[in-house]
Amino acid sequence: MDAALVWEWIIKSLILILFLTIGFAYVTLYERRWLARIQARIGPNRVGKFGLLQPVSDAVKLIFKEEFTPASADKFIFFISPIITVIPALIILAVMPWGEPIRLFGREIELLISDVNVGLVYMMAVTSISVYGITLAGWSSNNKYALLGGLRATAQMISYELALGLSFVGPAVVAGSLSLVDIVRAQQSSLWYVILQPAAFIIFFFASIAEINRSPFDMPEAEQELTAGYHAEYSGMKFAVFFMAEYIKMIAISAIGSTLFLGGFDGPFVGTFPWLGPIYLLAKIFIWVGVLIWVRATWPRLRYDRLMQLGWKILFPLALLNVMITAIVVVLVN
Amino acid sequence: MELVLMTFFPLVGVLALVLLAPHQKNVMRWVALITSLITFGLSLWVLSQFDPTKSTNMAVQLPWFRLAGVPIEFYLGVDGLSILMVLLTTFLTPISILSTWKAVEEQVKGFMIFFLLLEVGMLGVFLALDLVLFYIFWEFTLIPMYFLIGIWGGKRRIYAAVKFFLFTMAGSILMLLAILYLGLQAGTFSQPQLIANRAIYAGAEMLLFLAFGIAFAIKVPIFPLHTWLPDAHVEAPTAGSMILAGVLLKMGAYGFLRFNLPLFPQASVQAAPVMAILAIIGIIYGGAVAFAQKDVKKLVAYSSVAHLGFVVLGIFALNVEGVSGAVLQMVNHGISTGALFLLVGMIYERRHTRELDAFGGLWKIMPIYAGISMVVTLSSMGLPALNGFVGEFTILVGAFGSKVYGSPWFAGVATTGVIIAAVYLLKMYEKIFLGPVTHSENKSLKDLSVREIITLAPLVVVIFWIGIFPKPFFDLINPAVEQLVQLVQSAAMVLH
Amino acid sequence: MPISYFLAISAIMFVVGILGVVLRRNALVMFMSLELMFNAANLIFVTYANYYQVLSGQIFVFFIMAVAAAEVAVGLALMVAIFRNKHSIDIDQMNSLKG
Amino acid sequence: MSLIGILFYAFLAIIAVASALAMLIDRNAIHSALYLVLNFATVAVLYLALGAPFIAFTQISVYAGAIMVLFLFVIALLGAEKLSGSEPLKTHRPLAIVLALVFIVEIVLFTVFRNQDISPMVILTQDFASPKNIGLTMLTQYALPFEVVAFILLSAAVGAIMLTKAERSPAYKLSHGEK
Amino acid sequence: MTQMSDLLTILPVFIVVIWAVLLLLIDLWIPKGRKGITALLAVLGLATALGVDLAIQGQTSFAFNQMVVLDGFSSFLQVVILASGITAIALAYDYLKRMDIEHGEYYVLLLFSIAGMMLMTQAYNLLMVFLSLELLSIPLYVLAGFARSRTESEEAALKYFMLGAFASGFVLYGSAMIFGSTGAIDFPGIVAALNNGSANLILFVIGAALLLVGFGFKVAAVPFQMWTPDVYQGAPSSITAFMSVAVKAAGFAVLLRVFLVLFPSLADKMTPVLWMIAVLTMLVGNVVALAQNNIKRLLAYSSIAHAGYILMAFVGYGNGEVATNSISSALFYLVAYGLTSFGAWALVIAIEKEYGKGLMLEDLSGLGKRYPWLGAAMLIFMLSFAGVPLTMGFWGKFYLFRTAVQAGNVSLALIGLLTSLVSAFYYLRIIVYMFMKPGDRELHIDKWVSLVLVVTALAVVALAVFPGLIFEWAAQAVMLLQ
Repeated sequence: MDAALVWEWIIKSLILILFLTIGFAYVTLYERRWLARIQARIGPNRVGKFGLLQPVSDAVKLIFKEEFTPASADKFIFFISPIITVIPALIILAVMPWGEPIRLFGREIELLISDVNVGLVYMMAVTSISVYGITLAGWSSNNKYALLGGLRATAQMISYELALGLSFVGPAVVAGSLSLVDIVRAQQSSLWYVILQPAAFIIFFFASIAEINRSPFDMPEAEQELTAGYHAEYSGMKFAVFFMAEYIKMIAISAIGSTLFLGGFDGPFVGTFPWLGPIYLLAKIFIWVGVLIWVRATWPRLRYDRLMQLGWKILFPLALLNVMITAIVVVLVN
Repeated sequence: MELVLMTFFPLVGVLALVLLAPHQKNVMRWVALITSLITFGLSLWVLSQFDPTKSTNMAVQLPWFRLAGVPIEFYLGVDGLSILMVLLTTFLTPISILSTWKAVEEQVKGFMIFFLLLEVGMLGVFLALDLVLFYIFWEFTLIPMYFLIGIWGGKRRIYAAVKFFLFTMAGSILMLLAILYLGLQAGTFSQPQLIANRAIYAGAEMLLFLAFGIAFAIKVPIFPLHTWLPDAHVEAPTAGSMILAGVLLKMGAYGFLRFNLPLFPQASVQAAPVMAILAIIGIIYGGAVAFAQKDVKKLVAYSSVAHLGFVVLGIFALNVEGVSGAVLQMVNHGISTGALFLLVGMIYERRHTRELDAFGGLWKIMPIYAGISMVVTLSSMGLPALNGFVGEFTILVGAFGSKVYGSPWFAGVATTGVIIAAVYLLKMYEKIFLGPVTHSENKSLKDLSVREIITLAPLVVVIFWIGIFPKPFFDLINPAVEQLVQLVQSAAMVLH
Repeated sequence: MPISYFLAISAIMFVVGILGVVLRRNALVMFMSLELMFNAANLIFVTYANYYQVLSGQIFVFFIMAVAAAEVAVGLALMVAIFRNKHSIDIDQMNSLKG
Repeated sequence: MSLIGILFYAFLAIIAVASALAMLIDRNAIHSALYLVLNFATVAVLYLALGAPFIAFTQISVYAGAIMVLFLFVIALLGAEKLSGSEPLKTHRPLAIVLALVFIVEIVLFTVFRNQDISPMVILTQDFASPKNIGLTMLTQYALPFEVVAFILLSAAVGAIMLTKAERSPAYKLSHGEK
Repeated sequence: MTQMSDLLTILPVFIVVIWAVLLLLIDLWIPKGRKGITALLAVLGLATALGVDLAIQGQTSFAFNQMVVLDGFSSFLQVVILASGITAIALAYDYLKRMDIEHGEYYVLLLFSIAGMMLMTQAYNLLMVFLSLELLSIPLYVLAGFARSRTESEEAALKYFMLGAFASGFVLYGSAMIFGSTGAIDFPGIVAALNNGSANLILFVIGAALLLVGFGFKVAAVPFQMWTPDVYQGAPSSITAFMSVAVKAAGFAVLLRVFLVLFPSLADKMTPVLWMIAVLTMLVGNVVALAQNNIKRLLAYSSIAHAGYILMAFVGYGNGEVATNSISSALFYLVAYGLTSFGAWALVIAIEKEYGKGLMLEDLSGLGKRYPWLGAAMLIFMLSFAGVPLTMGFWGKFYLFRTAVQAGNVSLALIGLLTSLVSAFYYLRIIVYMFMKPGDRELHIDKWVSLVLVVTALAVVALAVFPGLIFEWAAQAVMLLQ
């Protein structure tokens, strides 16, 4: 195997992970500032310019906090649960293209880690295993609130995974490929799929929020009912890791959504100036995350049975219908 | 078509019985009686058209269906071997039904239905010339008899019924296997055709002989396969015992004649001495055990074992005297033993016991009963001028001159059986009828009613008829027997 | 790697699955062992799909997965239902059926 | 094959076998489930090596992501992980183990040593098991099985709902006029 | 591409599945307590399929790229299966109401299961074999546990599920081995690979053995029978009746086809194994049945024993001359057994008081006297089971034993005959209780159950008088086997 290629992979992976971890830190700031703005407050602005060092101070605080493990917890699983939670979030973006290939150091470098022809299936697989961390965290804490939170999360994520997966199918069918690179290219040559696949877009939007347990679908950690749900017993760095996972997932779904429906790195002049690609994508992610925060600020939490009804009785049939119609239209057009 | 009509006519009665309401008990009895009488009439009609010189009379051969290319036929026919059996069946059935007039009060409908079904089965067994058809009728007789014993029988009726069923079925298992083998080898199940194609399965003759033989031996029964018989006889209701002894046991002996001898002549010749020894053991053993019995019915039952030993001895003498004597003795035994069971049943109805010790001196109280009993007992003993003598004498003559036995000792030893029979039967007669009246309950017993006399009368008539003038019977039997014996002997000669 | 490498792994998995069904008494673990058996079969299919370079093996696996999911749905539903009645899913305690 | 490659495959084999055995032995049902997930993941890697990426990711998605999560869910829901504290070793069990060992040895012998299939696995083109190829095959040649699977899933769904649907309380039935 | 002719090949199956889906929807509008309508509609669907099946008798075709085949064999068995389905619904009609487990889904699931069985008779590809096996099994797991509030029912379902899935595992591994040895999963491909010698025979034999084990579970052959009594006892009787006939029919269908199409070359290896299995199955089923006092368990063991008899037909499958007779005797026996079995189970349903209660042998006491027609029917069924003449059961055994003798397995036929003698004993026990022991139980026999009793009893006798009809049909079915 080509050693340079291996090095290239390692460097790209490191960059992606660094991006996601730093991005996580600043998304928290972004969220707090944005929420404050919506709620007519100011938000954190004391640590550093515009509060830019606030995440650092949060991190320092969490690192130095005492970690507490419940006596009757399943120690090992309690320990690895946060890790299991964060890893899928970190690796899911491995198949996502950031831009056109660029030339650097005399090499053609693709702006993604791997272009597998089953990219979307890979994403589905990674999404589906992300539920483990939460379930196990809830179970291993040996705390009934945690357990209930974990179970709720499991049920919710499994339920919405169906709609989420089916919402992937629409763009894939239109593009005729499961590779994200191909999907972006297909959007370049036609319209963005937010226009061609509006139903899939909407389904993806809601299902993805539910999938990452964010408000208004944050049942698993509903403070009022479950005193923080599955991470009730977690503190210190372990808690921080859960937290990190949640925010990285926000970035990840924004990135996936942007790629599938908003043309990915596509944008004006991207053909002429390839370096515009990543910038466009970052901008889209930034906006998408902003919308997610906005949704959190404005919509109240759903009741649990309503949440299930929405998933099973509205989104799931709708997604099926969308797939069917899309398939028929594609066959007719071709 | 006469045969078909006769065989299945009782079904008309069954149908009529089914439609009757449960409380019309007397109507049921009459329906059953009339049906069986008409069947008897039909059998006489068959007799009138019967020509003893033909090997099969009035044959009905209809294609039924083909199984994997081999035809299974609805093939009925009557010859000298079977005509008497048919007549015996149709003759005994109305008598049996008449005997139940008072004895069966519960579930009369079921009883009569099973009885008529039994008649169909028995007639079918004697007439069938297709092996599969024969097997079907053979097995079919089990079911009504099973119920007759099991529902209307004595205290241990369930045990006896199940034992009867399983013993007979166990025997027929090997027969079925042999039938399957024959059908496969020869491509036909018809008995005459199989005889013609004997060469095909000649190699397996002995095994096939055994397979058929065990089934028939159980039914006859030949010692040591007789253990079901006392149980079944004792527990069965009177009519059941009568038919069992009178007809069902003959099915075994008839099976030997119809299938074992003509189909497997060489094996028959080879097995004859063994069969004769078993038969003689049966004669002596049956007699000895009968002597030891305290229960009259058991005594009669064991006497059957002895009597049928004579029949088997006659069959395997493989000469004309022996075989025709055996056929006649089958009829004799049917009539005499049937009558004996009937008599036992009549006394049982009155006293509800069959212990020998419970009786004594009945001669004075029930003269008619005692008189008829005397005739029947003597006939069973084989007194000259009564039917038993003719049969047993012919058999002994046959056995004496039999080439296959090769020794007069067989006949000699068997003759002691006649003496033993005289001993236990006379002992029985003495204990019941002679001497003083020892039990006060017996003093008030009533003599036979008119119905009972009518029931017994035909039997007594036949006892005398055969005893005094057996020629018409031998005329019916002999041509067929001669044919059979010739066939066996020639085959045996060829193969020797 | 030689094909037999995969076959050996698959065979061991299959046998461990059988053992799980035979030895364990917890119905859920037995069920998991069944899944292991299914997976062992899948591995053979994929291995030989590679060996013969025919796609049918992989297709078969795909269908097996769908069926496995259906079986799991029914099986787990059964276990939940039985747990409601008995508060146990120990196979050895399922003894209300006796002759 | 390079040393690294052999080590890599040996590593996978050890994990696959060890996790299967651990699943069998561990008394805690949750742990068993997790070992099984590990096993499935390992098998998925083997699929990747065998040129079946689509199957590999479906494996993760269906087995790890759906089936095993349901298992975890049910175990946690029922609290069934430690129900059978001691599983007594009955007389037939040692026998079963012995038989199984014999079977393993047999199969391993057959497959590894006596088998002519010691040919190496083929490196397939990406096109061979591409989603497009699989999809085309599945919906043309295997259209009927595809439909049958649909009915299997439907009946399973109906059945699962039937089995777990809560029986309505008598009071509810009364107030809703149900008998 | 799919064409009309493809559809025609699986038209009966198609009708049943589509009808099942429609019925699932229609059932939503049928008020609770009147689910009898669903039952009638289900029968309507099955009857339509049956009509189509009878109409296409004698046709042969392949469809869906040789996934499925239509031949005399499959249409014969489909008729058996559909008739079983209709009978099962007739038996369930009143029973479900009485046991308070009446839901429309019962009939829907039954239809799905029937569709699976029908497909199984047509499968011509290992994939189809596996899928149809699952389509038939999964609804049955649920149906076995349909009486949800009953621990017995749930336990039965769980046991059935466990063993069923275990069996599927074997089938699957076997299929994988066969794929491994030949590189094909379609029957023609496998046969071609075997014929041109490219197949790995060791793997193939292992695969064949595993398949045999898997299907052995399904048809409850010894030593894979342990689930049967528990499941038969615990499941709702209406489902047990269905399982005892239709599952066996489907299981033997696929076993026969797989053996005859794929494994003729393994005959010398398979025959001793099959011989052993058949003997064990007959022995264990009949001997253990002797000790049973619960009718459902007794019939369960008896069904095991009858599986043994049918397996007897397999023993000579490798012998070309005998093969056709083996199949048609197995088919005939299935019909005979099916009719008899349904009759017997109808009686069980009639006497079942509460769920699983009143099913001991003592509970039969006096029934023959009190209900003579019922008694007569039961007598016919028991005699037919025991193989006494003038019942279908006799001809079934007659033909089977004939086949065994023809194949040179006289010992096997002898064991079969001896075990049927043993079986006569416990069948007679039932008769003894019904007719020869006192008792006065009230039964409530609803009209559908009595209809089933009458029809099956008449058929068992009438077809015994004219067995040529079924013999010829079975023989014809085999002639058209692909």
